[in-house]
Formats: sequence, C-alpha cells, structure tokens
Amino acid sequence: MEEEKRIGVYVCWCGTNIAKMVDVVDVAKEIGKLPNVVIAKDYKYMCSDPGQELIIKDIKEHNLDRVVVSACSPRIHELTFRKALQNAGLNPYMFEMANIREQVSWVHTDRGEATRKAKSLVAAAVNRITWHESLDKRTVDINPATMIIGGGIAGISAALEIGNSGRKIFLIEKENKLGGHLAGVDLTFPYMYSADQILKPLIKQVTNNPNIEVFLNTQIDEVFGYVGNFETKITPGDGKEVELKFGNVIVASGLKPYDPGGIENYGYGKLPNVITSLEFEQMLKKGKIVTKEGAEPKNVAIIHCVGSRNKDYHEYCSRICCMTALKFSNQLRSALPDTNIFECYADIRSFGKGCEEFYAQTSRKDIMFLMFDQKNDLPRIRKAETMDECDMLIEFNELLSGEDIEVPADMVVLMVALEAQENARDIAHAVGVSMCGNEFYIERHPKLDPVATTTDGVYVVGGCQSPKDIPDSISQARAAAARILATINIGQVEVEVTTAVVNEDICCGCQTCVNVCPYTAISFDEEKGVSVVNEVLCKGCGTCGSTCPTGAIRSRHFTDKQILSQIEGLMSTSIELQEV
Amino acid sequence: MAKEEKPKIKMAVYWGAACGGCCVSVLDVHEKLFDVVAAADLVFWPIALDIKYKDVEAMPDGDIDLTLYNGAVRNSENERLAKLLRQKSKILVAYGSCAHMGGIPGLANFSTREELFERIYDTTESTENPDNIRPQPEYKVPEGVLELPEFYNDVRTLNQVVDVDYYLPGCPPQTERLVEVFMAIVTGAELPSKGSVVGALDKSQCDECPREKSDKKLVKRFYRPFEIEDDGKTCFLEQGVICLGPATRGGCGVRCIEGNAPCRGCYGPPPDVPDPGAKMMSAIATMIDENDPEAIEKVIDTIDDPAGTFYRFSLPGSILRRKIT
Amino acid sequence: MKEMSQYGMGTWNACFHCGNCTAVCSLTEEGILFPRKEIRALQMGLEDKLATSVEPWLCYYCGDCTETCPRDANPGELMMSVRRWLTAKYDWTGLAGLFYKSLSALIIAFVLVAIGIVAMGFVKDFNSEAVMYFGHILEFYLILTVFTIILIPNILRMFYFTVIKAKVNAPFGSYIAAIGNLITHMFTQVKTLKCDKQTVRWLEHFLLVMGYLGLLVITVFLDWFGTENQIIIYMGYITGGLVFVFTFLLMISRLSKARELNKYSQPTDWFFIIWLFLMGFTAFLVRLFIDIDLLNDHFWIYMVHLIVVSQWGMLLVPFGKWTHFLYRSFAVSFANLKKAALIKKLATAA
Amino acid sequence: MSYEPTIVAFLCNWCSYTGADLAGTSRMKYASNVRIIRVMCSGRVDPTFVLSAFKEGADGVLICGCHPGDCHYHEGNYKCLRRYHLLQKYFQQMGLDKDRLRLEWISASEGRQFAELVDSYTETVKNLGPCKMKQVIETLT
Repeated sequence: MEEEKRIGVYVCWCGTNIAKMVDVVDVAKEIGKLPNVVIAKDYKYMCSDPGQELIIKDIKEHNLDRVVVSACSPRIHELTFRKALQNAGLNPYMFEMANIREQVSWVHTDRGEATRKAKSLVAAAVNRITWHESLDKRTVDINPATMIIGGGIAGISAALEIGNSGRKIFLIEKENKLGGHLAGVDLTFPYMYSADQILKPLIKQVTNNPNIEVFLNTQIDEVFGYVGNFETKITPGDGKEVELKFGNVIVASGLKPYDPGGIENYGYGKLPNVITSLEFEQMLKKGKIVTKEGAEPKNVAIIHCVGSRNKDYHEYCSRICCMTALKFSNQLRSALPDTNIFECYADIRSFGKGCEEFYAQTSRKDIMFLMFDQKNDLPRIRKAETMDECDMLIEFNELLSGEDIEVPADMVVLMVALEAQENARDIAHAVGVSMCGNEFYIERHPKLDPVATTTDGVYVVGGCQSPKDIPDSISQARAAAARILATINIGQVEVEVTTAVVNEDICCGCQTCVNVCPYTAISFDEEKGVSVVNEVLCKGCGTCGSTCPTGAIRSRHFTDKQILSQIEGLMSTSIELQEV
Repeated sequence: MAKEEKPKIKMAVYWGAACGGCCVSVLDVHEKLFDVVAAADLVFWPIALDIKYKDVEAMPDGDIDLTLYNGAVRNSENERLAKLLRQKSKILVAYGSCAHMGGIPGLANFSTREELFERIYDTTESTENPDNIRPQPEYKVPEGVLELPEFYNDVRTLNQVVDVDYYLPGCPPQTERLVEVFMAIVTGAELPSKGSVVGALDKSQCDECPREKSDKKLVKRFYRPFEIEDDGKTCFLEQGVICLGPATRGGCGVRCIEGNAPCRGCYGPPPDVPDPGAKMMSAIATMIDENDPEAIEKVIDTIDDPAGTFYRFSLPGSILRRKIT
Repeated sequence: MKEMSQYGMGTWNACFHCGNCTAVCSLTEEGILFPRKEIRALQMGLEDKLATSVEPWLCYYCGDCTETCPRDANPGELMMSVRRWLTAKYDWTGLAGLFYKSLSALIIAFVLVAIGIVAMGFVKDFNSEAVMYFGHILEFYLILTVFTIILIPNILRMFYFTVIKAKVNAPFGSYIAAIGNLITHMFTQVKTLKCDKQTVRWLEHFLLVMGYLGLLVITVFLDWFGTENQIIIYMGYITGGLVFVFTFLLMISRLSKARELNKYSQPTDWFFIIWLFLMGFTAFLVRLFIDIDLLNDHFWIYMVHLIVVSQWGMLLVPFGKWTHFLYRSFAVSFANLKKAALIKKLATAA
Repeated sequence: MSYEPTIVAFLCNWCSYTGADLAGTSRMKYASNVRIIRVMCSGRVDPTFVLSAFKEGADGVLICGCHPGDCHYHEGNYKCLRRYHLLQKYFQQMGLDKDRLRLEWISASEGRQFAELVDSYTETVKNLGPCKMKQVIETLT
C-alpha cells in the first residue's frame, strides 16, 4: 500500500439538482486538499458524454489510477462510469461514487449543512478508494435452455416465443393441465373473444413443439447456480427425479383468487347463492345461469372490489375485475333479457384499450350502477324475508344518491381480488427473487425494467409480478422471451465479481462460515484444513466476511479495510468542520 | 566461556502492572538458562537482580540490546520505567498479554479509580475503615516522606505509552517461544518488521486444536464451562461453550484446550484484526439458531458477561478501550 | 322509471355521474344542485324524491350541460322531460299525464272542444252578437273555473311536494320574501338572465309573455272586440302582434333546431306554440275584420278564434305547457324557501 | 452551535439504500445528521464497523436491512439481527446507552418510512446527548 495513489475526484452539479443545495465548487476545492487527490473538479453533468470524456482525458493526462464521482445514486450511474474507466484503460473497480443527490441535495433544506455532509461523504469515498484493488470481470457461457415456471397464458406465450425460435424450453406447471386461470374463463373483455379460442390452439402448439418439454404436476424446490448456468432437480408426477440444466428462468407462476369467506359482510359460504366470479365463469361456460335451487334469477347483483382496495384485505386494485364485471353484465343481459342487473361498484376502472367504450355501451343496457364506499362501508348481504320476493337483500349507503338502499338479489357475484400464490414465497426463495409487502415479485425497476429482476437471468412476468390482464401478461412474457433470446444470442454474460475469498494462510478451519452461506458457496477442504469459496456460486453478500472470527474471509470491493477507512473519512471532516 | 568471540547482549526484564507470571516464565528456561546467561548479560531485572533504577538511568541511551517489558501500565511508576526503558533499549518487546493488550489487570477499565478504591478500602468484607483512609502519593513520617506511585484511572497497554518494537503474546508466553525469539535475536537472525507479533503463529488455535470440528456451528444456547459435561472430543463452540480459539493466535500448544478448558484469547488476535472481541462476538451471534427477536434475547441471556468474556485479556487494547462513566 | 321515456328523453342510463353538467350550469348554487341529482333519482326510480325536487323548474334549458356531457346522456332534455313529468305529477286530475303520454287523446280532446263550440254556434245560428257575447262570457268563466278547480289545487300540490314533503322548514320571514320574488319573477323571468348568453332569448320570451298577458287583459276584461276606445284597440293590436310575431320566431327556431333546446320538440310543445300563435293571429284578424267591417259576412273568423281560445283555455292552460308559467314562478320562491331553510339549518348546526 | 448528533448509517444495497433513494426522488425532507454507507447486505455489517464508528466520534449508529423474508440473499438480515442483540448487551456493559445503536427494516418501497426513521432516530440520539467515547479514548492515551 506504499506506492503513491493518484485519485481524481469529480463533483457533479447535475444541472441544479445538486448545485442548488450543495456548494459543489467549495466541495471540490476542500476535497482537493486531501492526500492522494491529484485533481478535484466540479462539472455540470458528469453522466453526459462530455462529462465522461473529461474523466477519460484526465485519466490519461494525469495518469490517475482511481476515480471518485460524487453525484447521483450509484444504483443509477455506477455502470456508466465503470464503462468510462474501462474505455480509459483503467480497471472498472478502481471507482467509487458518493451519493450527494438522492441522499443529500434532494432531502435537505439547509445549504450549509448539506455542503458539509457532501464533503464528508466525498472524503469518505476518497478514503475508501485508497484501499480499492482492481478486479477482473468474469464472463460465463450461457446455457441456451430456459426454464419457465407456470403454464398459464404468460408461461405459454413465453414458451412459444422461445420454442419457435429453436431454443429448448422446460415448462413446469404445478396443476395437471396447462392454461392456468384462462382455462376457467368463458369470454374475454372487451371484445368478447372466447377464451378457449385463444387458449386451445396455443396449448396444442406447445404440446407438439419439439423444443418445449412440459412437466405437469411439478413444483420447484431449489434452483442452484447463476445466470447462464442454473440447475435444479424436479420430481414430476410419476415420481422419478429429473435433473434440469438451463441458462435463464422465467417465473410466470400467476395468481390465486381471493377467498371471500374472510369478509363476513358478504356471507360467502353461508348464503348459497353468493358465488365468486370464477364460479360464475363456470356457469357461463356451461351456458346455464341458474341459482342453486335451479331457478333463473330475477335479480342479479355483482359486487366489485371483493378483497381489493381495502386496508383490512388488500390495498391494491386487482385491475381486471371491473371489466370482467361489465362482461358479466353484458352476458347476463343477453342471456336473461328482463332480469334486473345491479352493478355495486366503488369506481369503474376501464383504462384498457376499448374499455371505456365498452363501459359506455354496457351502461346503456339498462343496468343499474350503484356506488358504495369501499373503505369504510362495505355492502352487507342478508337473507331476505319471504315477503321481499327475492332471495337476498344487499344493504349499503349508495353514494351517488346519498340514500341507504336495499338491493334485491337472487344471485350475487363477488368480483374477488387476485392475490399471490401460496407457494409464491417458496418459488421466490428457490430462484432468489425478492417480494414486496403483498408477496408480488419485485422487478429490477418499476418503470425502466419491469420484467427483469435484481437476480441476473431470472425474469418475472404476468400476474406473479402484480395483477394484470391478458394483453399485459402476454406482452410481458414476450418481452422476457426477447431479452433471453438476446442474451443467448450473445452467448456469454458478465458475472458479479465482488465475491468473497478465503486467505488460506490465516484460516484456521473452524468452519463457522460454512453454513452461513445461503448459496452453499463455502465448502471445507479436508486436506488443507481450510474453507474454500466457490466464486461461481458466491453472490457477494459479504455475510461470511463479517462472520469469520479470524478475519480470514475478504469480501472483495467491500473489504473491512475499505469500510473502516470509509468510516474514518466520514467522521473526520464532519468533526473538524463542526468546530470551525 | 570459550565461545566468547561475540560480545554478550545486554538484556533487561521489567514488570509493570503484572502478576509476575511472565517473569517466572523467563525463569522457566531451566537448563537453557545457562545458554541464556552465556549469551546475554542481564543488566536489569527487578524481580531477580538488585539493580536500582538509578543504575538504569545512568546507562547510555540504547545501551540495552533487548528489553522484555511485561505487565500493563497502571500507575506512574510503570509509565516512568516504560519511557525510561524505551529510551535505554534498542529493542523493546511487549512481553505477555498485559503489555500486549492489557491482560487481566486491564479488566479494571470496567470501573473507575473511586469505584476500585471504595471496593478495596471500604466495602471488602474483611476491611474496617470507618474514616475511609485512602493511600496518598506522599505521606510524611518522622523519618521523612514516603512516596507511592500515582494510581491512574485507566489501565493502558505498553504501545499506548511508548513505541513498541515487537509483541510476544501469551499469559504467560510459552517459554519455548521466548527461547526461540531470544536465540533469533542472539544469533542476529533477520528480525521481522517492526511492530509485528513474534513467538506466535499466524493461524489461530483451531489449526492445532485436537478437537473434532464440523460445520454444525448452530446452537440453541450457550453454556459457561462449569454448566456442561464437556464430551472431551468435539469442538467447544459446537457444544455451546464460548471458546475464543478461532480469534486467537496459535503458538501456545493449545494448552488450555488440552486441559479441557475453552481458549480465552490470551495469545491475542490474528493478523489484521483490530478488535478480536468484536470479531468473536460477530461469529458467536451468527451461531445463534434463532431468528425471532425474543428467542434471540433468551439465547443471549445465556451469555452471562459478553464484555468480560470477549475482552478478558484485551479490554484496554480493544477499540473502545474502557467503559465510559 | 320506464314510463319517463314517454315524457321525452330516455337516455338517463348513459349518465355515469361525472358531474360536468352540475359544474357547468351557471344556476347551480349552494343547496340548489342540478341536473345530476334529478338524473340519479331518475336512474334509481326514486319517484317521490324526484317529485320533491324544485330544481327542474329553475332550469331555463340553455343547453350547456348537454354540450359538456361526455356520455351524451343529454341532461338538458332529461330536465325538460322531468318538467313534463312533474306537470303531470302536480295535476290532480291526471289529464296532463294522459295528454303527454298519448297524442291521440290530446287530438280527440281538441276536436271535442271544437265540436262543442261549433254546436254552440248552430244553437245560436251564428248570430254574431249572441255568439260573441257567449264567447266573452265563456272566456271570463273559463279563466275563473280553470284557476279555482285546476291550477290553484295543483299549485298547492306542488307546494306540498316541494316544501312540506321535502321537510323544508324555512323561517316565517322568508315566506313574505318568497311572495315578493314570486311576483317579480312571474312578470320579469329575471332569473333567466343568470344563465350566460341567454339575454336575447330572455327578451323574446319576456315580450311574448307581456304580449300574451296584455292580449288576455284587453280581450277579456277590456272587451277588445266590443270596445270603441281607440287606445285599447291599438293596444290590442300591439299585444296581438307581439304574440304571433314572437311565437312565429320560436316556431322557426324549433324547426331549424338551431339551439340545443329546440332539438327534441315533443308534440305537446308544438301544440302549445301553434295554439299560442293562432290565438294571437285570430284575435288580431277578428279585430281587423271588425275595423274594416268584414266581420259580419265573414263571421267564421270569430268562430275559429273562439275555438282556438276555448281549446287553449280548457286544455292547454290547465293541462298543457302553459302551467310552466305558474310552476316556474312558484318554483323560484319555493327554492328561496329551501335556501333560507338550509341557511337556518347551517346556522343552528354551527 | 447547539449539539447536532452525527449518525453513521449502514444501508443494505437492495432494500434500505433503494428506499433512501426513493425518499430522495420523492423529494422528502429529513434531518441531515445521518451519513450513509452502502453495504451489499445488512449481514455484512461487522461489529468492528459499529465500534470503529463510535471510536471515530459517531453519536449513533443506524443499521437498515430488508424486512425478514425479503432479504435479497435470503438470510443476511437475520444474521444482522442476532449480532444487533449481542452488541446492545455489550454496549450496556461498556456504559453506552443501547439506543445509540438501532436496527430497523426498510424495504425498497418505504421512502417515507426511511425519512421518518431518520428524523425520529436523530431526535432519540439528540436526547441522549453527545457520545463521550471518542473523547475518553483520546484522553486515555
């Protein structure tokens, strides 16, 4: 560590985003005085091409060997600047970012305080980078096969997209047939296409596509490996174990309907004629709409948002129930022309293509739309007295007229919410995907990267990422397929290199670290009597590094020395500056 | 004295806040004493030779080739001698855990001077001190003025007072290690870089430890050594007994573990570990086989005295150094 | 509320309550909200709630709401239909409802009245003095009976529906003020001015009303046909002229469907406009024939005039669109009662 | 200048650091006493870092990780939780108020919760007064 380091520090204005709250010129000047800092500049837009050229030029001119950029979050532009270093012939890991936008200028109000904080963060980065070592990127080959979990419409579309392009697909479905929820649907909104006409040909194409191997009645328990080199063992229905090797995973595990039994207002399970939307779809598929007693209902009520948009059940909107409800009304009106149809709704959400027209057209079919308060006054269904000549009465305060009304109903269709599958958590652990509060899978970026996940090579599509309708699910499935075909086409992919490494001169073989690793990347070498890290499996979390009592495991790019010096840098300036 | 061709090296041994064990370990060389005496002149060794401080002061600077300073710096006399010996010796070795990390005396850093005096001179069961007399640095008697060294509030390690050339860990250090180091110095072998630890291995105890080790390092509770029937062959940690072996350098020949006692960390941390207690706490906590906060608390209750256990020998040398009051 | 479609527009289902119409209407104010409230009552079939609302009478059909409706639910015409329905509702005899609902019943009634008059003529073998005397008496008693038997009770029913049943307990003072603005509005329809870009239409309507009232007073009370007083005669000509000129203008705009309100004319609207025109025109001709001495050998013109007047008096005034003249004026005062009650309630609540 | 505590925060890259970024992109305002260090997982936070932060003069240390079950590496946050409890017991023995160290779960979508946590924890540390650890260490040697 004795040879002299030449660090270049760049403080970004980010237009006014940073400069408005942080005195970037002063920061650059102050940091310039730190040891090993050869140049310290401020610049309008570091991430712009001229900004990056500035870095490349300076590296060459002042033969810098380390670069610190203090600007936005490393989660946004760390890769951009690492590429710039690479172009300048410098190892991309000789780079550190200080986040003075999202975590300083945008969140503080006192300019002096923000500038002081920025200085301590940049000083910390400078301290840290003195201990950085160059690390070489590892590239691995891609196994062109792909595993798809879930045989619903999303899974099938992705399978066909990749299968038809000549690549191998393993399609895993936990039920005994493909099709998922779409198989239980009669017609689809808003153009009333038949679900079977959509699904049956696709399933036929899947079954006789040679590249697609379907495994029914199969669940995933554990997937090992990393992008390009995954493997897993599955036991399909007939019991013998099958070993699968593949390069990418598409999770299309879909959703499960909410069990409305949990809402006692609706009396599902107690009142026979209160049915869910799926049960109603079955009736529509059979073509006969009759109550449990076999009679044609004179009054049918459809209740929206059952289990959705309410703190006690699910706060999110399940997106597809409004249009499905309108589809039901249309089908009811054509099947039973003089039945009274009541749509009890909170808000009609008809955002899709052709849906608003569908809603306008439906409302002219003499269907009574009644608005209830979804948050605090859910409708209550109770058995009607004999003199009411209907089976049930639904009471609630109708918001549009302000009246407390009783809606007569011989049949009530509950538009049940969509929620995560029971085994959502197991699949998440199997493929290493994180989940949000509602147990939907978290995408890499909600806006810029909705189908990929933070785990390379694992994609989430369709309902399992959040409730969505058929066109969205299919487009997500096709998007993931396209991304995978692109990586297969390249044939190789860069892999995380900030992994852990054991210093065998110090490791005493106490094996405390072996079971700490969630990816079983650490094993004990009997002859040498030391632990060894399989860099291929290691994902760089660093937990083993901080567990090792001997300090023999070094987490590359997050070593003890780097972080300890970062702490020193963080505290050094803030104390002196406070006294000044 | 035939092989007189080389001049004898001057050697000094001093003991600061120590128990005398280190000095005894120097004596323990038994028959090797003659080699030592043959090769070195002992110019200052309060426990064994009647050489006065003023004799040392009289020596020219750097006159002593090797000084073994054992014991921590607890009072003004320890500090004065430490500085004096530093001035007078070429190589100053922090000999034993107390000089190296503060050792057992260093545990005084859990209390303040007043608390110590109160305990010693007032509340101990066998003491009657109604008008709570305290030792005074100076006390007049007819014959003259009696002096006592000033009792500092904190215990410090040797390197926190003077610049130390080498550290020879252990409580006490193994005599064989001492002899090896001594012979290396005497024969003028190339010495390791200044400030490094000598007389100990880089690898920690587990490397030499005879007990069977496995990767089953998850426990539901911890035991103090007397609370468990140790099976004599599996690793203490796997039985739930806190053993600082992994965070302590080897070199002592696993004496404690041979005697069926868990290692207490007297040989000091492996290389590049600023605070062995922190590292060990991290490892021990990670071994708790619970994920629910209450359950974790219950398991931690079975660790009676974390600070004392993990910093038994190294409190003054640890990052936090002492309990703040 | 299936039967509502017989009173005019049936498109209320299209409304999904975005509230544009209420927002754009310049007459909406605290406590007086329309037309969405009425449409909702219509959609849900809350007849008694609809009956208690006085707002339909305050709407002067400027057509802005229909223009802004995203769903083309045509709130303007819906309000017109509600007015017709309310007219039928207030009429205790039920004939108003009948005439709205079945055109044939209306035509039969007109024909019967015409036959009645002609029969009277034969009985008096078309002796001009006798017939004219009879016509004069008839007009006089007609007004009297129609008011006492039909109109006053209907007004009371309206009061019952919009104030008592709607539980509007306005402070006593506001009743006095209500009578005040009843008079002012009856004769000036000043509230129409609150609707933007309606001043021209108000002027036409105002002159028509003045013309009609003037003609009524002159013919019935000042015996326009029998009097010699030149001033009265000229006044008669003017008022008569006013009536048939402006009705003619209204007819043209209804034909050309220039404005929103003219787009959906119901038969009853046509009857009302044509008969008003005829009444004005025939009265004008009769007077003219008297002045140029043609009346005796062309007595048929008086017969026609008498038929028109009696059909007007017996049918259109009590059961037809004429009633809006009273209901709108009373509606203004009842609305003020409602506002006063609201202010009182807010005051007590605060 | 009234006493303004300095708090060192270790945020895990996948959840709490992203949550802190979200608080930034949503322009939420919170106290500026916190200095954030990014680690790949809360399991990476070594007690040595926490002690070193106090030695360097921090008045409080905040560790944020993913909610149990959400950890990108499955169990890193549980390891951190275990160390947190042992460290707090050790702190009490060293005369440090155990509130000087705080562990909280912040998910990637909880920008607001992070902002509120920073404000409330700054308040807590302010009430504890400045941490004398650094000053004691300096006067010791």
